[in-house]
Amino acid sequence: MATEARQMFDTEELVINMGPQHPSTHGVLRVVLRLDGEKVVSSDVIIGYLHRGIEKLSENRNWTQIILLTDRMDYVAAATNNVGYCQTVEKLMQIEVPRRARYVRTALCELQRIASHCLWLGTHAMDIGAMTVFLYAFRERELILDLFEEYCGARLTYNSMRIGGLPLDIPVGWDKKVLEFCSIMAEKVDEYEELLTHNRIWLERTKGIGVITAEQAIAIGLSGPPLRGSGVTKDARKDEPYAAYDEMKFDVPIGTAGDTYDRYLVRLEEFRQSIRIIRQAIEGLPEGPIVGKVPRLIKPPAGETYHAIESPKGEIGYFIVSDGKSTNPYRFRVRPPSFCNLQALPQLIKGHMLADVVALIGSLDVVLGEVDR
Amino acid sequence: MTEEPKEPTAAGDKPASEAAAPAAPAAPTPAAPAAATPAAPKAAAPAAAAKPPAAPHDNKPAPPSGPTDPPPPAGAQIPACITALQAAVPGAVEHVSFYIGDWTMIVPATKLLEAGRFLREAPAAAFDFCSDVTASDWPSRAQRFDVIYCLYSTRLRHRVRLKVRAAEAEPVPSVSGIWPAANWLEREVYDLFGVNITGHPNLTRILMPDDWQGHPQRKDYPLEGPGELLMENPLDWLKLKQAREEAEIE
Amino acid sequence: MIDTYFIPLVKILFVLNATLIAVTYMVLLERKVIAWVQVRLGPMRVGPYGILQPIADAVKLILKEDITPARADKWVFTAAPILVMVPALITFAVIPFGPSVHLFGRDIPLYITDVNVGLLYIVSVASIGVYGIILGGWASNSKFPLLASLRASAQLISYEVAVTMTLVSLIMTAGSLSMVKIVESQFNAGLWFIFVQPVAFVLFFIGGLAETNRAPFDMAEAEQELTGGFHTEYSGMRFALFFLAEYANMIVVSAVATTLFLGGWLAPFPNVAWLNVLELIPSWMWFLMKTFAFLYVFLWVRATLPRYRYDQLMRLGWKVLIPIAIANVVVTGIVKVLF
Amino acid sequence: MGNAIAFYVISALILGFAMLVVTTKNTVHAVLFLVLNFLAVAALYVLLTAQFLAAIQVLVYAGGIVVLYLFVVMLVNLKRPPEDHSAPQRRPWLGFALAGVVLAQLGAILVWGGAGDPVDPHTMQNSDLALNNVERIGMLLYTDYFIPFEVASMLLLVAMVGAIILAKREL
Repeated sequence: MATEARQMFDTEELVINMGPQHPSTHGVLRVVLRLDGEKVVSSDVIIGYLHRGIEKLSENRNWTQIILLTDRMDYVAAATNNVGYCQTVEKLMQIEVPRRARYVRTALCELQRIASHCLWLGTHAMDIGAMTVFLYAFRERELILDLFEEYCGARLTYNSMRIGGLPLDIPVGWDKKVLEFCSIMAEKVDEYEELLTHNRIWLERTKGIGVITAEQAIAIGLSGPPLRGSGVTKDARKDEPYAAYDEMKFDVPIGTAGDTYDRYLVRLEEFRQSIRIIRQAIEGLPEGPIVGKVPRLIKPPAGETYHAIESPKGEIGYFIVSDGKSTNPYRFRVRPPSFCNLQALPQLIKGHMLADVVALIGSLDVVLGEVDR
Repeated sequence: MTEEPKEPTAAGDKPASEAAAPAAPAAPTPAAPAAATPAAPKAAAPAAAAKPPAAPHDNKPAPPSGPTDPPPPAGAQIPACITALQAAVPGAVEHVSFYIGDWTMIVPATKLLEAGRFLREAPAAAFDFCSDVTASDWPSRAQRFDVIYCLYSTRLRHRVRLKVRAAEAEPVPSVSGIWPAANWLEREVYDLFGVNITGHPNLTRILMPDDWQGHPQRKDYPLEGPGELLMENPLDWLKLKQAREEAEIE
Repeated sequence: MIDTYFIPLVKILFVLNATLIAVTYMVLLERKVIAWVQVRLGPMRVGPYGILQPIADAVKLILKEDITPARADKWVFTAAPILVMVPALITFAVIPFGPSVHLFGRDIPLYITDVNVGLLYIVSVASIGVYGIILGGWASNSKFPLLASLRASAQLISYEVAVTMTLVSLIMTAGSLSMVKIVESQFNAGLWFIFVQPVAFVLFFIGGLAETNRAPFDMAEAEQELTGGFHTEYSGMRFALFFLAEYANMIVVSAVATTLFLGGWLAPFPNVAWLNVLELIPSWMWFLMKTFAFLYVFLWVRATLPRYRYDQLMRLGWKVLIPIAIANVVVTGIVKVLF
Repeated sequence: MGNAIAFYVISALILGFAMLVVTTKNTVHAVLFLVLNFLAVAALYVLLTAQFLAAIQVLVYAGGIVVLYLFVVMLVNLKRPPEDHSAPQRRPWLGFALAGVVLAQLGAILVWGGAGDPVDPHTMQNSDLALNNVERIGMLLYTDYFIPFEVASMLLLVAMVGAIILAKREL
């Protein structure tokens, strides 16, 4: 009798379409959720709404025009994309980038990391209900955008690099402003920590949510803070140092439990490490040329290479094939960290509640411009 | 370097340029000799047969016949993982190449799964992180696609690239069993290149709309999109468009 | 004739209009308070320092088109916002704003009526408010609002139980259900009940937050998850009713809390002799100041705390609030028997 | 005089809503009419100066139980369309017969029920019962009717535990 009574109460699965137009999917991401009551039974992620065919487009652009396209992939961390692309081409053409340019590149990458993490913290906390952190995080991000505007004239799509080095030297007094920003940012991070880290409700909404073990994380291809949150020490800045990271002293924060709270702590600690790197980079800024020996018309020799750097979202890799004759790359491929991190979403949200889905999308820190390319 | 049997109609210059490449030292040389005739689009190419052979705008030199896989310089010591793989899985490694610090192995499609499993389990290799799966299209070559697997080891911190050559409809086994990360990446390769990947849990389009015709990232796919020309015949396209409008209305 | 019909009518009109104006200005106050917490200014454009913003909002909402979604249940769809707003307003009937005042040669008590089951009346009217939210979600005939209305009904019922149990212990100390008598018993006791029943106060505050779908418990209209919850499909005047009803409920909960725990219109420590200078401030002003303080805490909590997840909210309600409330009743019983 | 008119109006409302509950096609409308019916009954209690009972009626019936009915109706309503009047399993004659029997019983109580002489509402207004009916009901409940009160609470407890076992899948 009990089983028959059980059928009587079996509620039908509710299929809910979350996105592509939804306040907390950080862009045009569509998640089809099959709910049993509140619990997510299964889900599948549908992307492609923002596919602009950047890879196909760049096969018809010459090498310097592509820097613009890399800005528009992960529009929240454009400088890192630029640095990644230019370094891949420099590796193809075997150009030696002067030390001063490498130092400025390191500083810009870390500034970009702080800006991207500010946006992540603001939207992640807003999704879980704490509206105030959003405004605080964006106040700091504003300072960074001003620094970038002063350096390369734009606030979002910087076009901040050239193959072989920097487009122009840093403006006078820019480094003092960066150091001043670092001191402000240091105490602001403590302010975020005060608001959220020991907040009972925040703990309850993030501890033990979306747990992924180290093996699962590596297998599914997570990278960056989501991977380090599960305890895997993989950071391209340490494993394959590029720009001037080999001369910088910093440590890589590692989580233990692999849940949303650990990913939050890892990123919060990365704020502080980035400030540390920026200080070393700006204080130790060497004099010297800002561009290496670059031929007027860039034509890398025939060959292909894959070069990965550490973007705020994870490992961004460029696989570029040049045929040595034409001024366009023959094949331009980007390994987007958000695309690979998003792949873990169905596995993470299985068995969680609807409210956790929102927290987990924020915890993976996904930017749809990079996912859809 | 085993020579694959060439189709007779292939442009005559193929073996010549192949021979030229390996002889040259690692320093790059212009691969395609000037005499190459513009590669007429192959009959197999999806482009509408009726389309007149669109001669690429004439100043562009003929597309290269294949990726340059320079053999390792004499002095370079082949890394332990590759030698271990050659020993463990005979015939798995067709060609090893080294270029500006990256090791690449060309693996036949039949041996791909075995090689992949070995590279993941072997202590000398321990490639547990499949960072990227992508493809590149060389229309003038018989086995037109190069499916590229970029592997990384989180423990030993070294990288290697596997390459599998596949013709248009030639099956390439899916490695999502070995590295689940490859699931979406392979779906993208199928979606944008049309490589026939077999044994994939859910091989559907990922970036393009589901009812899209053709594979956009092939070299012979026009940059400005399908337009009426590419459809086998424009009537299908019109019917499709009306059907889609009705779907929106009701 | 004048006493039984005319004066209550004037009082009702006065209280109703005062509440509606207070509710619209609550909207502005909330936006300002949250803005100050978030290092920004809030609405500054309409009128000096944004004072006329509520009027602008009201006009905008009146002029906005009022859409009824296709295949929605028209009658229920229109009735839902009314069912939320009316209970919030009629609760003011029993709330005492002050003792009797001598005006135009007649003693006029500063409350509309004093029903001897005043507190029970408030709780039962609050339970009718649940219908508006449930029917609003169901009638809009779309998935997200339906899910929100299911959540809201479960949340309100479980927190209604918690709040009622908390009030039981308070009634035991006050000795009567009538609101005026509760305030008088606080006067006789010489202490506000917040000091006598601190646990009940905290439970009532948390229960009040949950009853009005506010701050950490605003599951029903969690924008991030349910895209606006039960009033997603509403627009124009009907949305305004839902929106204002939420603030009216907030004022009701604050007013009830002030009457029960902060001694209604009494000055702090009423019969301590040397504190009589506080009597200069008229009694109803004390009531308004205390209610405003309570409302400020509502807004303050909303600005800082993140949101609970739905099942954590239910667990808190059933496994934490209700047991503590019952324990509090038992303790109050023992204390009353011994002393 | 006012009370008499009020009484008739309210009873008409109660009967009207009860009829509507049975006849409307849309189940949610039926539940809503049930709520209005309970509110009208509460109004009747107020008329009889039993404010405590009226408040309890609104709180328990209109505010609690019918909300749960609505909860279930909203979930059930999603799946099956309301079955039409000519559904095979309906037995109209059996229904009318039962209704007739109940009507007869009510009539009997009314005629021979030994109803006391009706108390005119005015004296009810300020009688001891009206002023503090909370205390009186409390006294009555916990002295004369204590055992039925305890039995009823046991019954409710058993019903609750049963419901939980049935509905909750993983215990």
